Amino acid sequence: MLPGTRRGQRLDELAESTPTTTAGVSLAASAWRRLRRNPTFLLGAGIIAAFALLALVSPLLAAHDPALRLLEDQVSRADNRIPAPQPGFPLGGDQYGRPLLSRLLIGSQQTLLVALTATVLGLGGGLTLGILAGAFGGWVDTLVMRVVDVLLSVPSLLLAVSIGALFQQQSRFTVIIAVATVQIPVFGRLLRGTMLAQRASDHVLAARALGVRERSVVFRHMLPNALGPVIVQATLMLAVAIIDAAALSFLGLGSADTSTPEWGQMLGSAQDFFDTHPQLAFWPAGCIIVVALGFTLVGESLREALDPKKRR
Amino acid sequence: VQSQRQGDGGDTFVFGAAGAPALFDPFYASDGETFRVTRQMMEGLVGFAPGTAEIEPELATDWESSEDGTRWTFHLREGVEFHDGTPFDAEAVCANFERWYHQTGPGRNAALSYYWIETFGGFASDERPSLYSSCEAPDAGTAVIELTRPTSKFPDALGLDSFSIQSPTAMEKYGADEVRARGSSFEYSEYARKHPTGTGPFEFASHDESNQSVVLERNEDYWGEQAGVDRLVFQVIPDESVRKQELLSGGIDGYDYPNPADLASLREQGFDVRVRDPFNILYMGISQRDNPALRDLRVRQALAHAVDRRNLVEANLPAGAEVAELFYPDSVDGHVSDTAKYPHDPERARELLREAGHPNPEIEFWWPTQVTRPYMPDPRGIFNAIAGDLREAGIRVKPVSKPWNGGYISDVNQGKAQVFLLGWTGDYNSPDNFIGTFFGSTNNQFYTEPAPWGGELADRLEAADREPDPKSRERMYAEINRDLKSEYLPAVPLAHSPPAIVTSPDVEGLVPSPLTAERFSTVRVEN
Amino acid sequence: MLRYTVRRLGQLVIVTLVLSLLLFAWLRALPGGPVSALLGERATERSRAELVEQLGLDQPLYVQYWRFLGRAVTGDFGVSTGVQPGTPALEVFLQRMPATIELSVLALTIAVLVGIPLGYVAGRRQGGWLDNLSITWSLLGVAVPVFFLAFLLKYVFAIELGLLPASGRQEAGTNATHATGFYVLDGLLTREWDAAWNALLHLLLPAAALSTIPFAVIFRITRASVLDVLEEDYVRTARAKGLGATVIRTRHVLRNAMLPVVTTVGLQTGALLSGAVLTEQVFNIAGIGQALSLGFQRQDYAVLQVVIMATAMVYVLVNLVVDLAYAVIDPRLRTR
Amino acid sequence: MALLEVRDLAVRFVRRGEPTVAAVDGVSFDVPAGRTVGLVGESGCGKSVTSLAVMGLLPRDGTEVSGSVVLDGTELLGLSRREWDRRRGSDMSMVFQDPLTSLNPVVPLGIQVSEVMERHRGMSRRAATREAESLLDRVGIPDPRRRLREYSHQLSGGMRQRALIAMALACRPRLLIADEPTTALDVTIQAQILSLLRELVAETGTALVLITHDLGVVAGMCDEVNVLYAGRIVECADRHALFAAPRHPYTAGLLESVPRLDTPRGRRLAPISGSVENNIPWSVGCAFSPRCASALPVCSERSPVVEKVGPERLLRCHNPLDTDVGNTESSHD
Amino acid sequence: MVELDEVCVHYPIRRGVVFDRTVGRVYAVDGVSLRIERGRTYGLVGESGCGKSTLGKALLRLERPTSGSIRFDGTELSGMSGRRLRRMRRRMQMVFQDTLSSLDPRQSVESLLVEALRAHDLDEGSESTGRLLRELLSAVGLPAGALRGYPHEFSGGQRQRIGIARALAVRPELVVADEPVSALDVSVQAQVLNVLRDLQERFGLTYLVIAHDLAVVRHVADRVGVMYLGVLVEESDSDVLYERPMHPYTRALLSAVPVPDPEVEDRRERILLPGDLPSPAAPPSGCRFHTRCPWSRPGVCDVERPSLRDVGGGHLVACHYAESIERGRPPAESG
Ligand SMILES: Nc1ncnc2c1ncn2[C@@H]1O[C@H](COP(=O)(O)OP(=O)(O)OP(=O)(O)O)[C@@H](O)[C@H]1O
Ligand SMILES: Nc1ncnc2c1ncn2[C@@H]1O[C@H](COP(=O)(O)OP(=O)(O)OP(=O)(O)O)[C@@H](O)[C@H]1O
Ligand SMILES: [Mg+2]
Ligand SMILES: [Mg+2]
Repeated sequence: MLPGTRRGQRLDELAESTPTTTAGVSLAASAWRRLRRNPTFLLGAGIIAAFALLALVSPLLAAHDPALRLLEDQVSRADNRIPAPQPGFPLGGDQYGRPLLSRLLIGSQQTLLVALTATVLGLGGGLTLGILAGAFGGWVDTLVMRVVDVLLSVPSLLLAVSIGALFQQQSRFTVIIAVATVQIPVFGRLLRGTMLAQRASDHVLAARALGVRERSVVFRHMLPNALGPVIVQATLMLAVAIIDAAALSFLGLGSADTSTPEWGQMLGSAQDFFDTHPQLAFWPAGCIIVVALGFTLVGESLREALDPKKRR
Repeated sequence: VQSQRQGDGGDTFVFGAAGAPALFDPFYASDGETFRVTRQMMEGLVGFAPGTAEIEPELATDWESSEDGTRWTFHLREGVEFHDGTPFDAEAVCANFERWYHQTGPGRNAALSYYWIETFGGFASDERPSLYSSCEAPDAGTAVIELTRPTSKFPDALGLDSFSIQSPTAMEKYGADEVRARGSSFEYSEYARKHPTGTGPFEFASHDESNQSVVLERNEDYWGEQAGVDRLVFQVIPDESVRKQELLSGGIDGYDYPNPADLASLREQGFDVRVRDPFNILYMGISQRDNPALRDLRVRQALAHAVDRRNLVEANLPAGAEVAELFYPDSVDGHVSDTAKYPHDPERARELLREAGHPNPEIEFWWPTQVTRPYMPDPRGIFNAIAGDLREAGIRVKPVSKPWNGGYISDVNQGKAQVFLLGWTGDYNSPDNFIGTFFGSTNNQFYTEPAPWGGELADRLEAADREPDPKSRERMYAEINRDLKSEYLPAVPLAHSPPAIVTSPDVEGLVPSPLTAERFSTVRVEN
Repeated sequence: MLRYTVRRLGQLVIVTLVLSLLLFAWLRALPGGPVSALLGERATERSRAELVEQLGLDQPLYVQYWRFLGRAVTGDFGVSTGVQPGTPALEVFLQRMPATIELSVLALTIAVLVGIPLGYVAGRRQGGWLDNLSITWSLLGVAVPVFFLAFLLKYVFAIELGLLPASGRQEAGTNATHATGFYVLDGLLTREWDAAWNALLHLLLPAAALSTIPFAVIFRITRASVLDVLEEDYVRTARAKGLGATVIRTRHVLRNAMLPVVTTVGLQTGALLSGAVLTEQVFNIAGIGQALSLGFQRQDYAVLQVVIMATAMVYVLVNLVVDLAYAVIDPRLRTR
Repeated sequence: MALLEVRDLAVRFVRRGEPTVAAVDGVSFDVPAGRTVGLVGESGCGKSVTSLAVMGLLPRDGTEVSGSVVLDGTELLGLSRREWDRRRGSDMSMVFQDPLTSLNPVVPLGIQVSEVMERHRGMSRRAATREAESLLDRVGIPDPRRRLREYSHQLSGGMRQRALIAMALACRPRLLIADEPTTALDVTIQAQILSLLRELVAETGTALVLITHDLGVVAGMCDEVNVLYAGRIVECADRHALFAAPRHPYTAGLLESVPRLDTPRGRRLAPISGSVENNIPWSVGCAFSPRCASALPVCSERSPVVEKVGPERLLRCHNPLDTDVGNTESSHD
Repeated sequence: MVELDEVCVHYPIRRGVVFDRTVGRVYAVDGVSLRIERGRTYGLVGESGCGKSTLGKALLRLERPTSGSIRFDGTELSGMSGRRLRRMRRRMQMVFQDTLSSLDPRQSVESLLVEALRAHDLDEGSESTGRLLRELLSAVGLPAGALRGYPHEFSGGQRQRIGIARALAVRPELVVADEPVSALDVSVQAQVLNVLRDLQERFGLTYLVIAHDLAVVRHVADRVGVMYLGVLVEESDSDVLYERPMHPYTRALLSAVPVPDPEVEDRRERILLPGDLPSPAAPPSGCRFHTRCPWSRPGVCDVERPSLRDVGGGHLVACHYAESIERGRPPAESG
């Protein structure tokens, strides 16, 4: 068994441990009942909501164009001068004299965009693989899962870096693709697990016995019920995506275009100033940590809430 | 074991190197990290005077050339021995020249014998003509080198580290020429990896690849002044900020190429930041290949007017950087100051563009990622600044970025980049080493082939190089420089940035070299 | 058991082959390549063409792959062009592997030594302050980018406080014997105590940074698994038998709760290798992680190929060992 | 005095943010030495909770236990954890429903059996192992020496349940509680296990509390039967009396609902209407009244109390069935 | 109406290095032949894992039989697939054991039922469909308001009624009920059994009822088959079988079922079978039952697999010594 298979099995267990079949709406309802009072969830959800809101309204909040080197005259390579906080620029500027606060604000949008797009792509790819494998089983399943296992047996960051390195031009797009590629096998394997569980479940058998068309068995009965753990995982993956994107930037594989800021990239390019101007790194890093924490909190509490063992 | 930074074992100087030395045979090397190490162990016939790019006697005490500049006689220093005890004499010198000339197989590849090919051209029985003809040893103290034509490079080029004189016995014993192509690269000889043998103030002691460090020890039998420290350690630290942190935390005594952003704070904390005289050039290259608009001189002039070089130097380059008017610094021959100037003038730039019929030309502007260079410490910052300037002049800039080794270099070298950022650090004091390399051929970064002036420029450069008389040669180069700025303008020179070298306050005697060719034998470490 | 092991090893061979093929194709698809890496910025068209021919890079891909395979079976994986130019790639890997192993083992040890007891206690005292505190810690461990944490640790402990060395594996210029390449071990074997101590000090910060992710995972799996096991019927049976607290804790709870943890520890190898890429970069440790990131930056095909393949094999092997260990502690798997 | 006396046992689950569940609500019964007492009732009526309360195995957090449980003159509720541990496994022991999950999967069977004896009888590992072997032999496990080294997954369901019984009997307890010991097993295996229990009880004189939802099992095993409904005992009688003439409508309804092998087939069953969801709280009235065919208005207004009706019979009902009603019903046709 | 002939369902056990190979089989159903008459109820009993459910699914072609033929009303089902099979499905339906998991938790009762109609184009305008649904619900004894509810909002008995309504929505002729009441409380069990019986009378349904509870099967079935390890060991009309069981396994089974009557219990003779059910992946040779049979004869029972033979009046037994056992005499040495 490959470690990929092992990792895969863990995902399978995860898939099994959340039997939406017997739970379904009631599970969702009771989960929601417990979530509403769970401080962990509330904190996480609060963070995410604030972050999402910020991302939405940031163009209004940002006082300056983040690409403009408004404070360029205060920048000096020779004296290692970087604009300090000043009226109109509460956090000062970055190493090119661009307004730090505006960059952080607009950065929230871009960060969310990268994480979300990557996760959606990963989810999409994973869904496709998972549906193929889970819905048809048999050799399709075997084939798809072997590919997934090989992908899972390469350490994730390595895979992301490898994919990122494939592109001639580094852009936000390549970061998204690299991060998404890492997620595809995870989602694929997970969804396959839940789909297979659904396939064996009585209500799917019942639909089939009724003579419902195979297509609608898969899409109306199996898929909706199989999505629960996948959605939980997706929440956690958003955190991972944000951090992975930052790691790629750190390794020099981030987007080369810095005119539209993104936190991971801001953190990556602040490396050189860590000793002398730590604020350049602290602000984006702090944002990343808080938001990643938010997604992790929500994901973990969702997972816990959906765990049937915790259900009374 | 002795953890012997200080104390009874004597003094050790630990230097943070940015990269692992590829090998210790300088002939096959072309990178600074390798030369930095071999330079401490080996010497050439001529050397560079500390702190300058001027040559001075080294293993040869003096030399003269024939009238036509093809026959060079070197009088060798007496009583010098290689580290293995082999005596240094004319035989040894000729053995080295013959070894270089008679390279076979992979040894002829530019990936290995870069400087030979650059300086001397071809090898024995090669279709490429070679500058080298023969070497004779009329007596032990005299070596005579015969060239096929005169060249401006001689004898300065012999100061290049690649042409260090190495022990013929050791080279033979450890098979110095046994390089093999293996897979996608070369495997070096045992000599190059473990037994480099020269005449310099330090001897090779060990190379610990797992700890990424090279240790040299003082050559107690050195002919000149003994080295100031017992041991010289090169610790490889690829990451620039890690080098700085190591210096701050006392792990190393000095390092090269500090981030310009750190200079001020390093100085404040009491470290010795030594800024070298600039011996490099950053230019904005222009390719004649793909974009027809760029074939128009007025468009190129507009580019030159558009860039605010003053501001670029101040905001993006380290202290001591200067705006460049020519393609090489003023310490090099043939420098003139009365060339066409292109002051920052967006208005004029727009006017020129209009005149040329390209009021808003679209131009691909290439810049590299994953790299810093002494002449280009922050490519992104430089790109951003220039791109802004160009946009201001109405040029539609289409940015293209590639990793330095991931396509940038290869594409630029094939002339694919319309406008690009690149530069050059000089090897020795000769205009040919700069503009000869840039424009001496028509099929290169600038792809001057289709330009009516491309061939002419190349021919003029070759003629100047061949001119044996220094006076008229200097005149020829001055002319070329003037025309380069006014008529050809194949690129826009931007700036000369002085690379700095930092040491802890305990380090004394380090003389920074414009060629970044410091000798550490003068260094002393205070405890 | 033996058959199982043999079968798994058979799989390993197949995986390695498939991976080598994929890698070969993928590396050749990367922009740049060894030619640029070897010739640098001063390349000319002519030297480029010569080099391509000399290295056989003009041959069709399958010919190149076939040649590569032929050499690979003799242990020749080509020569590094960027990481440690001129050194055979396999040698580069072997030289650097001990550093990464040392680092990962220490990190994993920290994670296990802290994660398991903490997870156990937190699970037994679910909802207590220790539980909440350690959950918070583990969540933060996941949310903080490893390299940022590494920076912070280095900045605080090495640069500001000067307590620990900032980078490297051993003080530069230390004159220590390196027999195995594991510096701490070397120091112990040769009785060069100060060298071992020095190497260990160098490891502390990077290992601490690297351990956060495995710690978080191990802690949470332990905790969840203890919670699960506590609710198991057989624990109730044990209590119904009136057994003492110690027996219940060790024999009935802990032994079962450890099962999922063991698998997790194997899977953490992957996370450790991922993390090592970042940590080694920050702390300048000449290990596999650094070789990888340098390899990517400098387009070092040969090294990338060996390192990625070997990494995957190590990953597979570690998990094989873990699975075998698992079978030893879980009798349900033993009979398979 | 009976060996075990349970008086007014009540168990409430109190969880923050969730309604309090009164799982067991004033249950009282006696178990004399050497006798078998059954607790029957449908799923969720509080059988297991009762038995766990008697064994002191309910989770400490979130449960409130009140009433009294007296074993051989000692009040058990309120004992320290230590003393509980000393009694459990030696004076009183328990067999659980699911033999697969009730055995530790990673500890060899031998150790799981012998550890009880090591603990309570102070035997050495060796002596305990020898004793374990003979115990396994006695509960009918073939080749016990080999089985001692095996793990639960290597045994079949019946074998596992035998092993659990062996553990429970290892220290010759005076009280054995069996919570649905055969529900997870097939009929043929169930027969094996029940006959084993019957034999052991006869041999050792252990008092047995048998918990089940299967009226048939009770009929064959118990001396006295307690019928639970929604956490309270609604009827308690000698088994002959109970099955011959159930007085509580619920008991009668249960008997009428099950198809039986010994009655003519094809007869329409007479089920109890509704399900437990229709219950009302005992505090208001009779929890069963909404489903009861013979409910009176008073049933949903006042909670019935336990009354002693006739010899050996306790009943909690406002409107019990006549003695012969049950008889006529079942001897109809 | 339904005829099974030598139906086998074998599940492959797969394992492999890269791609899985079949390394063994689970003989879940291994050569079962039976007939179900129209309008009657066939009961299938047996212990856990003996292949009852598998047989039921195979009959509905929810499981592909490994071999053998399945004829429904003269149409061969075993090779059928795709559209034709879907069409056939309208005529035969299934009721499941687990009332919660067999209903899609995300669908309301209404959409569950409508989906059944849609699948066979029986959905004719909202009005007639609405009427149809209300009729269905009242037939199974649920209020019309139940349409808007979701499965988890109902009790177990009500959910089972929903399951039955769904099966009946397409007006099937045959209903396979797999353990329809075993998950229910006894008090509710009776309600559902009554509903099943009423519906049979009303719609003239044919039932295959699968259960492990012999009393339940006896109550509902006209004809009963007893399965052991994938094969039928005895089949007969219900009355006959329970009166006069001939196969040793059936006898043991019957003697093991507890009866809620102390008088009966005290008097009963019990046949205790030794040992456990063997694994269907490695069934015993010869007579499947010989490992546990108190009357087994070495040399015969462990070698020769007894076929199902008629011992008179449509009473089929697969035992070499059925008659002598019935007469209470152990089989003679020679057989
Ligand atoms: N730990 C608990 N927390 C909250 N409620 C509980 C807990 N344990 C049991 N209950 C509730 O107490 C009631 C009685 O449960 P109990 O397990 O005693 O039923 P039972 O009669 O054993 O049923 P079954 O036949 O299903 O085993 C049920 O309604 C159940 O939901
Ligand atoms: N999909 C499957 N793959 C492999 N084996 C299976 C599969 N389904 C059932 N089996 C096996 O086939 C045998 C018969 O299973 P089946 O479900 O038909 O038994 P059953 O008589 O219905 O038992 P139960 O009373 O427990 O429902 C069992 O041993 C089971 O483990
Ligand atoms: Mg219970
Ligand atoms: Mg079944």
